[in-house]
Amino acid sequence: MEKLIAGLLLLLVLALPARAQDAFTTALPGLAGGFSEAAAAVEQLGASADPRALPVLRAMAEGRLQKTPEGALRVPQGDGFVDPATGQPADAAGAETVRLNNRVRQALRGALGQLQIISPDAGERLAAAEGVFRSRSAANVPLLEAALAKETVPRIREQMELALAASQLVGTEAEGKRSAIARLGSAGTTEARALLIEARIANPDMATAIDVSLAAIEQTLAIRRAAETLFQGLSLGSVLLLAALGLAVTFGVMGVINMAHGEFVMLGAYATFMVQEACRGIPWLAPWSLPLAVPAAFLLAAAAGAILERGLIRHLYGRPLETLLMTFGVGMILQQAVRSIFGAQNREVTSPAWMQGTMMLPGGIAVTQNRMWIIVFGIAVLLLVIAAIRYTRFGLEMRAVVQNRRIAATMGIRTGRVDALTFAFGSGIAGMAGVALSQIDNVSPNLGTGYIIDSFMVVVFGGVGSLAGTLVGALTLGVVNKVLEPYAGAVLAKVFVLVAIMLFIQRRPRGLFALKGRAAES
Amino acid sequence: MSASLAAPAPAGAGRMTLRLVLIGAMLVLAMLPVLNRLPPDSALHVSDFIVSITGKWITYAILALAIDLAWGYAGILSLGHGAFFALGGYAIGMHLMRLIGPRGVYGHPTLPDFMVFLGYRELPWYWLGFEHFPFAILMAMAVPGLLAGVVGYLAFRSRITGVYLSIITQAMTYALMLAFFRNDMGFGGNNGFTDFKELLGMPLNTPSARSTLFYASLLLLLGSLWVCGRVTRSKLGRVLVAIRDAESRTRFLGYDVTQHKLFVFVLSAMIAGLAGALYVPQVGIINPGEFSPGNSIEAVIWVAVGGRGTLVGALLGAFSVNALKTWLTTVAPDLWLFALGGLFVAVTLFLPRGLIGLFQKERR
Amino acid sequence: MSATELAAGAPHPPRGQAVPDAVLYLDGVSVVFDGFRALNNLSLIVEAGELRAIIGPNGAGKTTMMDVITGKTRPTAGVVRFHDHDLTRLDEATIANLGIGRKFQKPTMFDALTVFENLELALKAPRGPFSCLRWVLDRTSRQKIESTMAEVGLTARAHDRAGVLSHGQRQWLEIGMLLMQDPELLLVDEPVAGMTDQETEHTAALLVRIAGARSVVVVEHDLEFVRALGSKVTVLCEGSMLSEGSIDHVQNDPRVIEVYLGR
Amino acid sequence: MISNASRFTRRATLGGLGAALALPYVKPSFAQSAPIKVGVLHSLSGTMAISETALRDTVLMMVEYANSKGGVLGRRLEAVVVDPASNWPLFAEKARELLAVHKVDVTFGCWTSVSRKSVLPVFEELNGLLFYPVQYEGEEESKNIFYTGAAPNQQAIPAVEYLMSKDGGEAKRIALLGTDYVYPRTTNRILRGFLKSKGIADADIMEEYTPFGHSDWQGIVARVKRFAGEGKKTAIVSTINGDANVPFYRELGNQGIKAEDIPCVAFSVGEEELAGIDTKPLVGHLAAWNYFMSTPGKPNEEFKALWQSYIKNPKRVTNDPMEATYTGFRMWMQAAEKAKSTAVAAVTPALIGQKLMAPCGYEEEMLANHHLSKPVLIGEIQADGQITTVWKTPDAVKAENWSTYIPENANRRR
Repeated sequence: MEKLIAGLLLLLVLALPARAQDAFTTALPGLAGGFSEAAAAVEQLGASADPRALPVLRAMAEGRLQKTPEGALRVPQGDGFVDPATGQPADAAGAETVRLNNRVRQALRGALGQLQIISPDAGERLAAAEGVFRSRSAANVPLLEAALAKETVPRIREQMELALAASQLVGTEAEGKRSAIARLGSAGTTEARALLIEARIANPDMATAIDVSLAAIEQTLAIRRAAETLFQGLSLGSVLLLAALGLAVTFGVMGVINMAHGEFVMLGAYATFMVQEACRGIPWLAPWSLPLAVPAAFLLAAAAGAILERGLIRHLYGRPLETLLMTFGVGMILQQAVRSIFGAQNREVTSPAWMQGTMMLPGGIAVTQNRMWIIVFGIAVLLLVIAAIRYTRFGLEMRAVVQNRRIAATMGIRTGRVDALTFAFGSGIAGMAGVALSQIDNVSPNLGTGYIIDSFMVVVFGGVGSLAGTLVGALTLGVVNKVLEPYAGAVLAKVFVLVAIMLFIQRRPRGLFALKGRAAES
Repeated sequence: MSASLAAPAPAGAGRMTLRLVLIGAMLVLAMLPVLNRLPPDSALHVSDFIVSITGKWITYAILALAIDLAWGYAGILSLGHGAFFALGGYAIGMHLMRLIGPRGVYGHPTLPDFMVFLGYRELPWYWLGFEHFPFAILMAMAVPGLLAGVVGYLAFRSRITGVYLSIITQAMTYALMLAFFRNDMGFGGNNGFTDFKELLGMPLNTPSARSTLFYASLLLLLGSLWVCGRVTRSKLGRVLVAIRDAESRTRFLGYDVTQHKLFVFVLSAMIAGLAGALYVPQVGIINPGEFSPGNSIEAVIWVAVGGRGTLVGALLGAFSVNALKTWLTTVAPDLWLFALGGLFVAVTLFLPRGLIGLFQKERR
Repeated sequence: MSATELAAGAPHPPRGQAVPDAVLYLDGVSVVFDGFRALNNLSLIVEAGELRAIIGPNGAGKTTMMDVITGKTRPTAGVVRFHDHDLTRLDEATIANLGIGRKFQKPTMFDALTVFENLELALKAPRGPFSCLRWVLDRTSRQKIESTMAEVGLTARAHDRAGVLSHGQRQWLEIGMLLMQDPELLLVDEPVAGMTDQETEHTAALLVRIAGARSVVVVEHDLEFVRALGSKVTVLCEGSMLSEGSIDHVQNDPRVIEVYLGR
Repeated sequence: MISNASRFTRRATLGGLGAALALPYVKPSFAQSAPIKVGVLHSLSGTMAISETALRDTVLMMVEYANSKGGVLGRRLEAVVVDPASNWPLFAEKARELLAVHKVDVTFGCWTSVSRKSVLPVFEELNGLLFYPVQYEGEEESKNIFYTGAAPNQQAIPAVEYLMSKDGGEAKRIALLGTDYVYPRTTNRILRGFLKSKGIADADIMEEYTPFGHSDWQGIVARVKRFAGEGKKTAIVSTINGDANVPFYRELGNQGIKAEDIPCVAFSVGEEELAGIDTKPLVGHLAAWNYFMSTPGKPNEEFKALWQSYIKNPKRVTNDPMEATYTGFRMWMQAAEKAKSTAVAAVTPALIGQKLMAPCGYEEEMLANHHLSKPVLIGEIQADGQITTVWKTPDAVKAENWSTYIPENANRRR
C-alpha cells in the first residue's frame, strides 16, 4: 500500500517537475521546526489535499520521519531514505527522529483524516472519519460531503455522518447546524454530548433543539452506564472468583487455611512473566505466550502446593489455626524468595493484541478486552474445577476422602496422595488466577497480599465447601462494590461490603450456600 | 474445632523456677533506665536506644499477653488484636495532638495541623474531650472494649468459632485500616499522628520522659500479668479452658458461653488498647499501618513462638521475636524475612507448645 | 399398624396442655435433616421422680431426642416443655440451668482440667463470668465435691487430669459431674458402655437411688441393665414411639420383637 | 564494605529474652580512625520495597564511588544498611539505631512522607543528618533534613501551566486523581488554588482519591471519560502513588483514552514505574519531574554509566529519586570537604550554597531552606518506556516548601 502510494508519488513528481511555490512545498519544511510550527505545517498539509503529503505525515505519525542536522526531512523507504521535497533518494547521515507532542499528534490525526477519507482501504477511512470528527473544523464539510456521497459501508457512513455533523455544528450555516444537532442527538455518545454542550453556549438561539438532543443522549448514556457498571462489577467479581476458587478447594474442601494462597497467585503471575520471556526469542510463539502460561502457572503453583502439603501442612491436619500461622510464615518466605530472584521491581507482562483496547457490545456498551477475557477465563476455570471434581477419578477419590477418610482408606484410596493432589490442585488454580491478574495488576512480590482477605471473604460469604457459593459470592461482592463505588468512593464501598459480610455471617454463619444437616454439624 | 493442645500446668517445682526467672527478668528490666543514667563509659551503661526499644517491646509483650488470654485460655484466635492496639494508640495520639496546641506549624490554637490543612473549621465532635488525659486513657480502653463487645457479641452469639472467627476479626482490622487510611475520616489519613510535643506536662523525646514511659509500661505489664493471672487462676480461668477444649459441653453444664467469651474478649481488647496507648508516645507515631492484618498475625505468632496457654510464654515470645527482628533487620536486611518466616514454620511444626515447652520438657 | 398410628394412638392429653405431674412433656415432635426424619411425631411424658429407660435400634432417634430436649437441635415441629418452660426457645445453657443435666454417649469432659476441677465446674453455683471470677471454694462445696468423688470412686485421682483417665473412669466422672449439677431431670446416654459387670450394677443402683428425688431418663442398649433399673421402658423406632410399658411388656410386644429384639 | 556487624548486633545472637537482656551490657565504641558511616534507611521488604530498593543500591553505589575517589577527608566510607520494612514505627526505631548505636555521620533514606515524618523527631532529638530524595508536598522544614526532591512549585504548578498552554492542549477542565495520602491531598489543594487564580471554576475540577495499591480503576477511568464528555478540553493530573500506577495506566490504555484527547500528567511516574507496563497505548501521556533518564548531557551520561556498571545490568533504568540521591550525596561530599569535618553542626552550614552540575543538565544549588533549586521537565511517555522532554523551564526553579497557594501558610509559625 505504502509502496504503491510512494510509487504514484514518484510518478507525480517526475511528471510535474518543480512546481515551485505550491502549498506542499511551502508547508513541508515547517515539519522540522518547533512544535507549534510543526503543528501549523501539519494542518496546512492536511488542508492541501496533496497526495504527496500522505506518506510524509504518516511517517511522522508513526515516529519514522527523520530530520538531518541541517533540518532537511527524510522519509525511510525500503533500506534507504527519500527526501520528501524532491521525492529522490537521499542520504540521512546523523538524522534523528522528528519529535512529537500532543498538539502535533492532534493536528496529525486531523490532517491524516482529511487525506485518508477517500482512501481505498475501509479501515483507513473509518479512522479518518474519526480523526475528522475530533478535529471539528467547519472547513471539512465539503470534503465529508464528497466522501459520504461515495461511501457504502454502513459503519463508516455513520462515523462520517457524525464527523459531518460535528463539522457543521461549528460552521455558520444554520440549516446545517440544525440537522447536525438532530444527528448528534441520535448518536448517544459522550463525545456527541461534549460537542452539543459546547454548541449550546455558542448558539443560545438553538438551545431548545440542543436540549432535546442532549436529553436523548442522556437517556442512552444512563442505560449504557448501568450496563457498564454491571460489567465492571462482573469483571471485579470474576477476579475475585479466580482468586477465591483455589481457596474454595483448599479451605472449603480440605479445611486448610492457607495464608500463602496469595503467594501462589503471585507465583502464577511470575510464571506468566517467565513464559513470556522464554517466548520472546521465538517470534511466531510470542503472541501465544499468555495461553501457554496458563498450564505453566498451574504446574508451578501446583508443584509448590504439593511440596507445601507434603512437607509441612500434612503434619498439622486437625489444627487449622496452627496451619494458618505456619502458612503465613511460608508466605513471607515465598515473597522474599521472589524478591531475591526477580528483584523488588514490577515485571512487565505485556498483553497480547487481542486483549488490548475496547470492544463494543451491542447497544454501544464499551467493555475493555482484557476484562472481558478475564470473565471468560474465570468461568472456564470454574467449569474446569467442577468437571475435575465431578467427572474424574481424582475428583471421586477426593470427595470420598472428604466424606470419610477412614472408609476411603479401607477401600484402597491412598488418602495421603489424594490430600497432596487436592492441595496441589487448589494451589494450581491460584496459579492460573495469577495469569489473569498479571493482565490487570502489578507483577510484583506483593501481588498476592491484596487478594487474600477478599478471597477469604468470598469463600466464607458464599458458603464453605460450595463452588456455587463461591461463584455467587464473588459476583455479588463484585457488583455490589461497583454499584456502591460512585456514591461512597472506592474505599468506603469496600468497607461497607466488608461490614455487610460480617453482619451477614452473624445471620448465616455458614454462608449463602450452606451445607445443612448432620454433616455440617461435625 | 482444633484439637486441644492443652498446656499442662508446669509441675510445682517448675512453676516455682519459672516464677523466679520471671521476677528476675522483671528486675533486670526495671534496672535498665537506672543503668542508662550511668556515665557512658561505664561497663554497665545502657544506651538510650536500648531503653527506648525495650520500652516498645514491653508494650508488645502486653499485647501478646492480651492475645494469649483470649487464645491460649479461651481458644479465641483473634486476628484483629492489632486493631485494638491501634485504637488505643489512636486515643492517646489524639490526646497528644491536642496537647500540641498552638505549637503546630500553622499555629492554630485548637486544630491539629492536618485539620487546618484539610480545611476543617472546627474540631469534629469525636475529638472533643481528648484534651483531658484521663478521658483519653478511658477511651483507649473503652473504644477497643466496645468494638470487641459488639464484634464479639455478634460472633459468639452466632457461635462463630475457630477459623471463621479468625477470618472475621481479620476482616474487621482490614476494614478499619481502609477506613483510617481515608483522610476524610478526620484521623490524619496515611500520615496519622506524629511530631508529638509533650505528655502530662513532660516533654517527650527526653531521656527522663523515656524512662517514665518505660516504667509506666513495665507497671502496666505487671498489672496486666496480675489481672491475667487473677483471671486464669480463678474458676473463670477453668471455665475458659473448658470452653476452649469443649465448648458445647460447657454449655450443657449451664455456662453461658457467649458471656464468658465476651468477658475475656473485651478484657483482652482493653488490655491491648492500653498497651497501644503506651506504645504510641514511645515510638512517636500512630498511623493506619498499625491496623494491617499482617501486624495482628505477627502478634499472634509471638504468642505461638513463646508458648500459648502460659502467660510467661507470651512474654517470652514477644521479647524474643522482636529482639530477633531488630537484630536481623540490621544484620541481614535482605534475608531476615526468610529467617523469621522459617522460625514461624519451625515453631508451629516442631514446638507446638512454643519455646516455653522446651523448658517444661527439660524439667520433667 | 404403622409406627405413626401407634404413636398417635398412645394415650396423651391434647396438645400444648400441661400435664399436672409432668416434668418433661414432648408432643408431636419432628426433626427433619435434609429430608431425613430423625424424629417423627414423637410424644413422651416423664413424671416427677420417674425413672424411664429408652431403648431402640441405632438410628431410632434416641440421641436426637436428647438433643431436642437440651436445646442442641431445634425441632421442625412439636411441643417440648419442661414444667412451664418452652424448651424450643431456650439455649443449651439456660436449659441446663433450669435443671436438666445430660450425660453424653461418648463421655465428654475437660481433659486439660483435673477430676476435682471438672466436678467444681459442674457444681451448682452462679454461672456468670463475674461470679466465676469471684468464686471461692468454701467448705460445703469442697465437701460436696469430695463426697461425690467418693461416690464415683475417683477420690484417689482427684488431681489427675481428666485426659488420662480410663474409659470407665471417664464414665464415672461424667456421672459425678451430673450429680454435681443437682438437676431435676437427668438425661443419661448409655452410661454403662465400657463398664465391668460390677460397675454396671453399681451404676444401676445409683440411678435408682437418684430417681426418688428427680426424674431420670436413661438411654441404653444393655437390656440386662435396663432390667436392673426396673423402670418403665419406652421403645423408639425410626423416630417414633413403638411401644411403652414394663420391660417384660415390651419384650413380649410382637412389633418390638420384629423391628428390634427379633433381629 | 557494608558493615552490619557492630558489637551490639553480634552479641545479640543469643536470641530470645536472653538477647533482650544481654543488650544493655554492650555499648558501641569506635576508634578515631574509623571509617565514615553512611546510614541507608530504605525499605527492602513490604510495599515500599518496589521503589526503595533502587535507592538503597544508589547509595551503595555512591559509597563505592566515593571510596574509589579516595573517600571523604581521606577517610573510607562505610554503609550501614537497615530494613525498616515499610513499617513506619520501625522507621523511627531504625533511625534511632543508626544514630545512637551505629553513630552514622549522615543518613540517606525514606520515600513516603509518613516515613519521613516518623523519623523527623528522632533526627532532631539526636541531631542527625538526613537526605530525603523524593518529591513531596512541602509544608515542612527541619534543620536536620535536606530535601533533594522537588517541592510542589517545582513540579505540579509548571505541569498544569503546561497543560493549559497551547502546546499542552489548552486544558480547561482538570481531573485530579490521587492516592489518598498527604502528598496528593496537598498537591491538589495547591493546584486548586492555582487553578482558581487562573479562572477555572470548581465545577471544572474533579477530585478523586483511591487507597494505596488500588487495582480496579474501571469505574474511575469511566467517570473521567464522562467528566471529559461534558464539553471543554480535559486533562488528568495524577498523583497516584507507585504500585497503583500500573493498573491505572493499563485501564487508561484499554479504555482508549488517548493523550491527544485527554492527556494525563503524572508526578510520581518515572522510568522505573513504567518498566512494568507496555507503554505503546500510553504514548503522549506526560510526566512532570526534574530528571528523566533520556536527559542529554555529560553529567547524565556519567551518572547512567556509573549506575549500570554498578548494578551490572546495562538495561537498568535510572529515575528522578535516584538522581536526587546522587545529587544529595555529591553535595554532602563537597560540603564535608569544605567543612573539613563530617560533624552535623559543621556540614549543615557548609551544605547551604553548594552547587552541582546535576544529571538533569542544570546546575542545582542547595538553598537556605534546605531544598534544591531544580529545573522542571515535562516529558512524554514513549513507546519504549522512556520519557522524552517536550518542555522545560529555562532555569532551575527555586523550591518553595511553603506554598503561597495555601492560605494557612500565612499564619505559619516561624
